[in-house]
Amino acid sequence: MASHAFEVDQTGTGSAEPFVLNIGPQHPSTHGVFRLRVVMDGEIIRDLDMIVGYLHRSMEKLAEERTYTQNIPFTDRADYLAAMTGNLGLALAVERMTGVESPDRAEYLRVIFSELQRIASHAMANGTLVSDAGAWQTPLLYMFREREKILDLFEMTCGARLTTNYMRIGGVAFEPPAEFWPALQELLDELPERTDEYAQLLVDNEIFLARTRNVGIISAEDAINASLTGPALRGSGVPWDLRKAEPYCGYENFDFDIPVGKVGDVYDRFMVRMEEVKQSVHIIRQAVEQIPPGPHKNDIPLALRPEPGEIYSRIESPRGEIGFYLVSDGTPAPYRFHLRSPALINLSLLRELGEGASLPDAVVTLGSIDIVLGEIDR
Amino acid sequence: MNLPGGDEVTVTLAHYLVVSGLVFGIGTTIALSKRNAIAVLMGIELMLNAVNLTLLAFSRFSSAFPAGEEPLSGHAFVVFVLTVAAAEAAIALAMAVLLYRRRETVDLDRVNLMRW
Amino acid sequence: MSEQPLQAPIRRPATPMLRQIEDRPGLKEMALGVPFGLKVIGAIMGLGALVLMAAVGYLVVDGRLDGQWYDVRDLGHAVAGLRDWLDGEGVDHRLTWLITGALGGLAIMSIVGGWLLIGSWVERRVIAKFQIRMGPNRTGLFGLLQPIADAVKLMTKEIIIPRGADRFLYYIPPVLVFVPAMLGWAPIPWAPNMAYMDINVGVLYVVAISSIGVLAIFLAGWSSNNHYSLLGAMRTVAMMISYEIPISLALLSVVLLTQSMQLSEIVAFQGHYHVWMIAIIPFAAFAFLFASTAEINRSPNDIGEAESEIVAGFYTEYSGMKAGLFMAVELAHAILVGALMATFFLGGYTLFGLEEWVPGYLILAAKIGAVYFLFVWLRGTLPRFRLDQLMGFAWKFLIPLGIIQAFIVAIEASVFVRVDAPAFITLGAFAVVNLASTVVMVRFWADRLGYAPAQHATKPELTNALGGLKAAQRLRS
Amino acid sequence: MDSTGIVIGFWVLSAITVVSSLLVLVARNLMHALAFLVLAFLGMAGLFITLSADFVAVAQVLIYAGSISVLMVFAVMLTPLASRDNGNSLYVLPGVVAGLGIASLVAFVAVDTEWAERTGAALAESDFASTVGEVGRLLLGRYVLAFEVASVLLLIGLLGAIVLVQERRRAATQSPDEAADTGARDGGAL
Repeated sequence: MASHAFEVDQTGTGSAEPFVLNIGPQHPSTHGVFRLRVVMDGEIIRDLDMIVGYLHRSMEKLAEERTYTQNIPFTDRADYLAAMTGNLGLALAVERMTGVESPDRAEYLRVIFSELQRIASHAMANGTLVSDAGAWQTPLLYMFREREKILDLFEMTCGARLTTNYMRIGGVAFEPPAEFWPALQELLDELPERTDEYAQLLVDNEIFLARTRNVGIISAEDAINASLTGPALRGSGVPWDLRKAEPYCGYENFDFDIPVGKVGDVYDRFMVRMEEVKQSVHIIRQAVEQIPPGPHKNDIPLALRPEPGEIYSRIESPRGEIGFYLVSDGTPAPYRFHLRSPALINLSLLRELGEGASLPDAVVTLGSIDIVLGEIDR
Repeated sequence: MNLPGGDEVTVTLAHYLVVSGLVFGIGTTIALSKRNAIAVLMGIELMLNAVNLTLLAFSRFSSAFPAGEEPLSGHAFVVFVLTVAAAEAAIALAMAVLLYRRRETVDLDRVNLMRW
Repeated sequence: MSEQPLQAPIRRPATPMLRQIEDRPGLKEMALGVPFGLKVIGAIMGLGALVLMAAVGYLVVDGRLDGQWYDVRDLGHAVAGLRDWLDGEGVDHRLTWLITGALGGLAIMSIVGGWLLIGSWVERRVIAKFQIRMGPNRTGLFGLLQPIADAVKLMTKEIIIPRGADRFLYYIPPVLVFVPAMLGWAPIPWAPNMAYMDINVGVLYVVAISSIGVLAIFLAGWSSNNHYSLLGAMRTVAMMISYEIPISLALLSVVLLTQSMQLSEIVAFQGHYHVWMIAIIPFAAFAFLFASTAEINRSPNDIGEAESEIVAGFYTEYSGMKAGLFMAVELAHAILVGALMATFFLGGYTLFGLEEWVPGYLILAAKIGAVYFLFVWLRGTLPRFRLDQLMGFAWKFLIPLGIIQAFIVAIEASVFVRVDAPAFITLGAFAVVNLASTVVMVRFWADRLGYAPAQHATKPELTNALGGLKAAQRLRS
Repeated sequence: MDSTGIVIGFWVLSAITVVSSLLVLVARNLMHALAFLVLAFLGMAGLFITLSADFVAVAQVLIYAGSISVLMVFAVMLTPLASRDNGNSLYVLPGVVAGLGIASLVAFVAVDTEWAERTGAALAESDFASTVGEVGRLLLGRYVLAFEVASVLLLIGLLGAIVLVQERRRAATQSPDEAADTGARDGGAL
């Protein structure tokens, strides 16, 4: 006879073996190779363990063997959905460490590309969130339409769509080709319309509201205590954005607002991302208008040798504060290379959010936190 | 239906009654000999089914109904039996669940106290 | 502005992918590229079809077609003719009965089987249109051979039986799950004389048959020895037995009004009064449709196999063609529900007198297609409910309101029998009363349950000020 | 009407019913026993059809195969692994004796008695006639009191099942929806 090695503790009396569900490492809604070990009581999660590390590639150790410029491709592969901001974070950190300047045009190009990357990443995050809510990928594919166009722009400029490796210490790698500008203009013209369309389709949808409102609520206090950053923090109502707090690449020259949520639920995080897309479009428009002519890159020595010392430099990635802690011992390679991963720190709150929630709610909450496993495991 | 020999083969009341008796007997055995409360319930349901079969068989075959008596009364009785069976199953299964919750067993041999 | 020339925008597609898309021939080019011979053949076939239609139309007007075996509007006549002919030839009528019965069964099986052959292609193509992509288009013409390729792939896959699975029970469900999907077709009338098994308790039969599917799903989930399967099975079973009640209540309204549990009678009622049940009892129609999507595990109620939560639900552990059967039965169920919806609420094979001209089964097929399209539309549009929301919707909303609706319809039915007024007046009055009562009771009940529709989407606040917790509190107040 | 179909149907269906009832008895796994029980119920519904009781047959499928078995499935799931065997109790021998005795007694009486039976044409008259209307008239006419009592019984059964399985201890931690669900599931299949 078949022996069943499990027991359903539907009664909750605790006498039977716990009903353990292994969500992941291969599961449609873990957004990568991420594993949740969940103890269920019927549909309710009683205990939740997060197990990460399946995608660990020892990036930080490998970085110690390479020069600073050679390390830029690693940042592509860390947050593979926002390679541009990853590149920029490292480039800025090294620039601040060595005092290398980048030309004005490069700064504007950096702003344009990192905002494009933000739009692409938010499209992915919100699309997968709605997919997690069960919308059978339709919103995901609609949002991918815009993401594809942005990736086309990336491909025109630097030849790669995902792992761009575009930002350089002292500038950017390439000047965008001639056809880039009209294509960008076209995209900017249609993006606000499109975001309104999604808002109409999803925000006025009762099922979507029922699934996301008052689900996975993070209070402002909890968000700050757990050092959340990015849309997860702003969804909880805390107006904090490094682009305003510590402006880099000339963000202080642009006029834009910080969207903040009211309740801190999944819906607010979704809406904050939606609104940030609009703000990014606004920023890109200003940047395109103001962009000065000139070189896109300063010449820097092949092997940069920063003075011995350390630096922590941070910028606002689509997922939050991505920070680089570099220690130099005067050699061309960093002595220590550490990446503060916003997704990992945002994820740390999931356990508290998940316990007591039902399984579908936990899945949607995980989707709203927007993790990228490449960045978490590094 | 005719067999090759020429004898006519039909099913009569007796056929149905025998089947009903067999199922009722099996149901009785299950109800009496099983340890598990749910299995006992299965036996009882089988017995009820056998009774239903008897009622329907009489309703169809019997010519003993006096004038004015509807032969389809058997069908109405079966409907009542079905109703009672449904209610009984719900209550009995709820009790089985409760029994497990209180005693951590549905083994009827081990439930020998006359109170909860 | 940049130094780059913006005056003459360059339209050249910049990336290889875009160039490929640009170079693809359009439909117009493809149509122009058809060889001359094919065009001639097509024209001849079109003309022939026109002539044939004219001839059939002449026969219909003439009344010469009524009741003849070659009456294509109602294949029931052909079967009756065959039976008469066989009896005339002196064939044992038991054999005749067997032959005609087998023919009907074959017909139903070929409908379902044929649908399984193209259904997944249709569904994928339609949903691809919703999702602005192409769908399967590489296997054969327009990707039509895709379902066959899928089936071959599934059949050649290794069959994995999980360790600890209950082998005896593990093998039954993929077969058992098809039983209701096939048997459910039996009482559906395709034309006045064209129902395979026009039993007089047809409505009850449909409900009873559908309840067998619950067991198949439960056994599948239980025997796989997998927690996802078990969770999916528990969800599905809980939902299916809950949603059987709204279905029964909705059908009760139909039965009360048409005074028959025979499906052909229900259709005949709608055909006779030239009215669809959905117009008279809209709430029942909605309840039936919604509960059916729950019953057959279709979006937005597909929580039994919610892929973002419990992978594939009750058939997570099935591989190869066994999983294929579970996926296929979804398609079969979808058109079965379409047929039931069409029969009960959309007038079945009738279409306001058009059934005199067009074969009834084609009308029914069109209606099934319409309902099926609605299903695909829902699937392509809506997110999924949560289990507690769905159960709450059934128990707190559909069932109480369904009971009230059935009560109102019962009064109306007794009025309908007793009052000797023209039917269009009484039925029209019923339609108005039911619509009004539906609106009133839905609003009232929603108010009582404390439900308020989200009229305005709350937008995030835009701020320019920075800050931490204090700023957050300031913003919140 | 020819009785061939009925004769064949009777023998096949009664074989299915009796054999699967026996398998319920001997199956060692409770879930297997349940599967066989459903088969026995379905066979019984088939036997009802051969008795031209269409309404009752469909009701049998609906209530027994569709609802009561699902209730049992839930009961099996809600109780622990250890109780999922179909073992025999101390009373197996008395049970077998009683079962055999009842079966043989009924069989003897059934075969031995001269029943006042309708045969031939009188029987064929009622072949596959619709019974729905007549049964309905009986239920709401002659047996209306019993019918009402049965409906009250069902209601009480529903409430009783909910009350029995309701958990008082965890009521505070459970959301109201959830509490309604657990109750609804057990009573709902009626």
